[in-house]
Amino acid sequence: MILNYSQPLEVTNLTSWLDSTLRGSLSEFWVLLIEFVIVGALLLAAYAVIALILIYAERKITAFFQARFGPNRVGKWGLLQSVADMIKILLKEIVKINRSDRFLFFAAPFFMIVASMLTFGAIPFGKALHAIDFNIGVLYVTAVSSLGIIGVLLAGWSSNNKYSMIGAMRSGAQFVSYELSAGFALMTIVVLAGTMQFSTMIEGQRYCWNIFNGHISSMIAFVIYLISGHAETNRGPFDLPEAESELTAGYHTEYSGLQFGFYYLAEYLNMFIIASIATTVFLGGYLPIQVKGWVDFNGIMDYIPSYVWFFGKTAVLIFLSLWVRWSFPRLRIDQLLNLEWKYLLPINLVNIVLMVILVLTGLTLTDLLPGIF
Amino acid sequence: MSSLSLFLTVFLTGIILVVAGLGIAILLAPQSFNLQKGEPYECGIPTHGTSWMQFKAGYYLYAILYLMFDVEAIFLFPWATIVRSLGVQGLYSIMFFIVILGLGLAYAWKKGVLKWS
Amino acid sequence: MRIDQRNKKTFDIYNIMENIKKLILNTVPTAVIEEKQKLTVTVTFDKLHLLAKTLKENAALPFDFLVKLIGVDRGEELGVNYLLCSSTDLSKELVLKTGTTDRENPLLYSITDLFETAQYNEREVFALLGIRFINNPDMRKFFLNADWVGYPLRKDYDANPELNPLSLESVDMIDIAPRITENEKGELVEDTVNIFGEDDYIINIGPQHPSTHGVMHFRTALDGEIVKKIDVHSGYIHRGIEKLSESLTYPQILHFTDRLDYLSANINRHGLCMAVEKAAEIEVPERAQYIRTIMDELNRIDSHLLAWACQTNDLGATTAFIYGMREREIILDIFEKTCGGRLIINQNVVGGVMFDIYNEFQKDVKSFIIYMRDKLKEYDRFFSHNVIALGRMVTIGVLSKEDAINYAVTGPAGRGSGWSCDIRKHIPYALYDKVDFKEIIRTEGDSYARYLNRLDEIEESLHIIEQLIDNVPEGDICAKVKPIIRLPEGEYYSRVEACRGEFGVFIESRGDKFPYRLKFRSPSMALVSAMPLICQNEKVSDFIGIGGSMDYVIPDIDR
Amino acid sequence: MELKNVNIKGIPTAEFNDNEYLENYIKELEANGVNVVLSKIDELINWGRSNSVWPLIYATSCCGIEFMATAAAHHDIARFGMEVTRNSPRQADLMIVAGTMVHKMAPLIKRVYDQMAEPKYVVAMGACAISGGPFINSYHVVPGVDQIIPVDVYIPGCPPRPESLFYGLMQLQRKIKVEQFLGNKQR
Amino acid sequence: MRSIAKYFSGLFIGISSLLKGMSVTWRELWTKKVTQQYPENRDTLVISDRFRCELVMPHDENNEHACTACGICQMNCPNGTIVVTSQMIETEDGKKKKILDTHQWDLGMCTFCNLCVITCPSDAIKFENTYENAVFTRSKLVQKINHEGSKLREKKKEVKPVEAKPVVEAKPVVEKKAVEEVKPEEPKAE
Repeated sequence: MILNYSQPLEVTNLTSWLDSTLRGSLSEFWVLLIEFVIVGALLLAAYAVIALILIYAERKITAFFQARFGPNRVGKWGLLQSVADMIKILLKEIVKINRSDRFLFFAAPFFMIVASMLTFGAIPFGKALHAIDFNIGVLYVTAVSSLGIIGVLLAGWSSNNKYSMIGAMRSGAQFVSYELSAGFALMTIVVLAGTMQFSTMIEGQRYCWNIFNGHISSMIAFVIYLISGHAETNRGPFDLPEAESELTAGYHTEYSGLQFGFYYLAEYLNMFIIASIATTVFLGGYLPIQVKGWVDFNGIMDYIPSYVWFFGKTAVLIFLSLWVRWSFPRLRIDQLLNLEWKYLLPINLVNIVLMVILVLTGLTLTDLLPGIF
Repeated sequence: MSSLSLFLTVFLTGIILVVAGLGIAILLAPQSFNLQKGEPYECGIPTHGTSWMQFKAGYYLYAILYLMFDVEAIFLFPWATIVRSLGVQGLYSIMFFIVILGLGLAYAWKKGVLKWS
Repeated sequence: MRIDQRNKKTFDIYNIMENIKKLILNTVPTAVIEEKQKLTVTVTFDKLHLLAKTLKENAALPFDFLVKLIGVDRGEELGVNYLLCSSTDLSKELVLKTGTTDRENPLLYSITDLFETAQYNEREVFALLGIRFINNPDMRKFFLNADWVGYPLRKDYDANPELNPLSLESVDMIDIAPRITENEKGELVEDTVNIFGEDDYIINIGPQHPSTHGVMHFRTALDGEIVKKIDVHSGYIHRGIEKLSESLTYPQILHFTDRLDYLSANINRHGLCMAVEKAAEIEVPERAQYIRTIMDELNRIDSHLLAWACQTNDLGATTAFIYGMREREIILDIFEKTCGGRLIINQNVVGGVMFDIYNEFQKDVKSFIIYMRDKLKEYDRFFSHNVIALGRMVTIGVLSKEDAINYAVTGPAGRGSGWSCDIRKHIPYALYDKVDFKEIIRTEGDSYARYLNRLDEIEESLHIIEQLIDNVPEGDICAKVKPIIRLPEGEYYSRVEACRGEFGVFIESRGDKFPYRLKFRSPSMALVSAMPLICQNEKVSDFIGIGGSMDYVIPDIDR
Repeated sequence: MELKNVNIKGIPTAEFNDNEYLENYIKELEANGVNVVLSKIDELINWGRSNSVWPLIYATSCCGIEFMATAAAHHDIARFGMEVTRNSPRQADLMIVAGTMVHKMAPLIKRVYDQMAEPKYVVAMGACAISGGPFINSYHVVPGVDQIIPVDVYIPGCPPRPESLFYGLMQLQRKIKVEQFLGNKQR
Repeated sequence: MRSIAKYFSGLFIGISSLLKGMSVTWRELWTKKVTQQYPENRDTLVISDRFRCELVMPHDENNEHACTACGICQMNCPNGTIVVTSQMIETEDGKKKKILDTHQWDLGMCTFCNLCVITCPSDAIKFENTYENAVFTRSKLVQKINHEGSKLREKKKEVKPVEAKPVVEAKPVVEKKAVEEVKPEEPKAE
């Protein structure tokens, strides 16, 4: 409780106050219902706002990488650019495609959005800003995020368009590959942390983030996770299903208006999700930088709200992802599979064993230097 | 608040987002009709046949390998959570498992399965 | 010493050409040999194939490079001129002429089995003049739709728009090609071939596609990700420049050349100006030659930069694309200040150049050279050794030297296959015999060789400009030219090294101020004709990447 | 709504060409009686639409290269929020016809235009697209793309320099801004 | 063993090449941007004087131009962009004289090849670099470039031309005198 007062900007205060007031006047059922609605509304808002910010940020950062300015005519520094885009895309005609598989064509965006939303809900944005906290959190995230690929596959298949079809087939190849690496990389950290629940995992990193705790092994896992996560989002050098210069627009060639908008949205959200899972698992999530024994320093760090820490770390990873994306040419399908099966997967397998050895022989930093970490 | 009901909340939120968005779009967006609009886009040329033809996916062997490893991953996750408490015993028992799979991958590699054809 | 050598060389050429004459007369005793601007041999149509074959297989000096194939309506006769030259020495040229007087159903023998590059050229001649070629495996019209009425390049073509009304209706593509073959008994058989198999997975790449570099249409049969067969369709920007030119004066025609291959606008224009100047015997002032050469090389850098940018973009690296375009903008600025145009610069005119260089030209160009050298190093770090890029270029789309000659692939692509085919070295024009530069040749023949060739050629061009920029002499920028240029009767050829390879101009004049027949040899046509060969069994992504490395410009092909 | 309220950053309304066209357009709308509330919402929607015009480049020749220069760093079409070039007509708002249209191409451009999702606009870039340009007398050239599809803005030049293209695109933004969106299902 | 060494060296060379590429983009991130912001920089934007965007007929303060309505520009135009209409009037001293009625020029068709300007015997027309020409209606592009009520400048004024040559350093390629001589026999080129 004392901690809470020292952090006036945390939302924990707000939620506990809200909960107690509601419980004071309403029955259990209504309290839950209202709280669920609030959770849903907040998620929805966060989802949309984050996507808009990301779209703006990507366009701006891309521009800076490419020696230009990017959007700067709508609002100050072009800040409202993605709002304009949203209005436009919301009011664009949705074209009905002949000879497509109507049901799947319609359902594919649902998969895309729902999958990213479910993963999004499991992300701990800050203290008490955490909707779903399963005890099998890591496994859940791996499972649910892979649903998004089904959206891509279905979209490509149902459009009855050859570009889309090739795009879908490529996304299949990509899916069977990078799903594994991402899972194994997370598993390496599960070995280290000994839990799959995000909240426990974060608490365990209070003085030593996992990426430092497991040093070599963690670093390797971190890089592999970033690569394969990047690949899973169909972005950057891994945008084969979309492949603008080859397949015109890839799997979403036939999607127009908001249906396309959902793909556009989900692409950015997935990028955010990958970055935030990496933050949570490797970089201590929403925890501030803390050093054992430095009470004053820790106190100051605590003053910065937890969600600021979380978004800060995530932003760094997103920047990294953009940097990679705008530096490299696209991989070819066999290069993509080679990278996974000849490099990432074998390294990953060795890495897990290495991590187990580190953990069992007490070579992790927390075991080696318990006084400092 | 149980996890399951929260899960459902999030799930419904996703559905609502899509449904509401599409609803607004369908209600407000202008529409036009012409004969060519619904045809597949293929660089402006009428497409040849249907695209649902037999399609050679060159990566089916990868898919089989993927199945193998994905099943392994399911076994490994529970093990990974309690590896500390299992101790060296746990490492030995699962090493056997990993090594066999690793050998499988090495064999496939050697056989040239990991070469796109 | 030097003079002696030159004399010896001319003597050798004389000797060799005498031998060739003997060879021709031995093979076809009825051949008529004329000494015009080029050695011209006229034969009847049934002897042409034999003669071409003999010339190609002549071991001492094989005439194995079909530069261009020109269909001409000679009035009574519909004829074809073949400009052949030797791949070992491009300055040894020979024109074969043949024709048929049957205007209703003109038939000639195809030489596609000897020169692969002839296939598309013969189809073009069929579309524009109506001559069908026996033994050509695919006798569809190349530029025009199959139902086009009339043959535009014939002098009696009826241009009434009602015959060929504008149709907006999409029609399905028909993949059946008619052909005429001669069987063993010497009978002509007309039949059709199916281009694709029954259940091929056919996908259209182009015309409205981000990376076909314009409106090329590749009808591609896929086997999964692998390209099985490509069928090239063209004519989506066929503007009939050659027909239009027949009713325009020479200065007026000049503005078309800029719009052929708009990326080597200045060089194309240089080519046509040279042809006219040669025919009208106009001496170009020294200063104009300097300006022309410098502008040509700037144009080459501009084009290669764009080619580099587009190739990287085709491989998926958008940032590299933007960098390339950024450097290009400086050249465009120089163009703009000199000629008042960015892309279409209208600089060369018959007799010299239209605009003199501006005061700060030298300063601007020199600072650009320094800047560009620095950027070339950056490109090298950024893209040339990138492991992904290497995987997508090395050993991809290999074009052997024999194929390069057979398909007449010139320019950086031909030189990437180990074929020395730089016109600037073989038949120097303007100031290229006075400057020192290397012909960049690589033997690998893959996408990467073509890629590196372009970057190296930028460096060579910078080197050429460096030698010229400080020595631009004072004087006129344009010779005195009669306001109405009439070329004496005859056939005139000129060849220049454009950014994509050899650009050729053929003018047949009948003493009028309009050309009787004007034909451009487009380097891009040869590049595209080689695409089905080198893309076979490559993946779709590589097909796009190879297209980027070949760097064709479609309006150049379609004309 | 009045024309003087249609602002484009950087250029005063009075300095634009062809203001009469927009004035006539507004007059026509007012004659139909426009709801005040709806027109306010319309203004917001049109603000969004005009600032997020995603082009499909129907580039056939030289003008396409000039568009590429426009998209590159020195001119940067991204400043207008238009760098999101869509290669699929389903997702594009604007078709920039850059280059000559010939008979063989005419059915294709019509088809691609037909497949675009509403609301859609067409810009004719360069002399060839406007009128056939240098090749107007040719047997195979369509004299102007407006013979095939309706054109909203004509940008003359051969090819137009990037600033000219920007100017044309701003003209299009102005046109979008005065349009009535709600209650106008068929364009 | 060699294949294993190759495997690892390949891995490291690959990674280092990727990092090198990223270092280039990183440096570009901080370099000065080359973008010029067009509508905002309208006042400072310099377009080369020689840039050809619009054909104009310079008129002096008395609303006089130098066009003699000879029609050479129309003849030289490759695609018929220029249409010169003239009328015959009688001057005070009773001579018949051809004067310019309209000089119509189609901006939407012009290819800016500069032939009209360099062949004009009286320097009556020139290209200007005004690039803001986009319109909504096609017919607006067909312009009459001589002003309303303008007339031909008197000969004696021509000794000192009011207007400078369109392009300062550019020299006319075709001798103007020669053009005038051959003028009568020139048929219309189409």
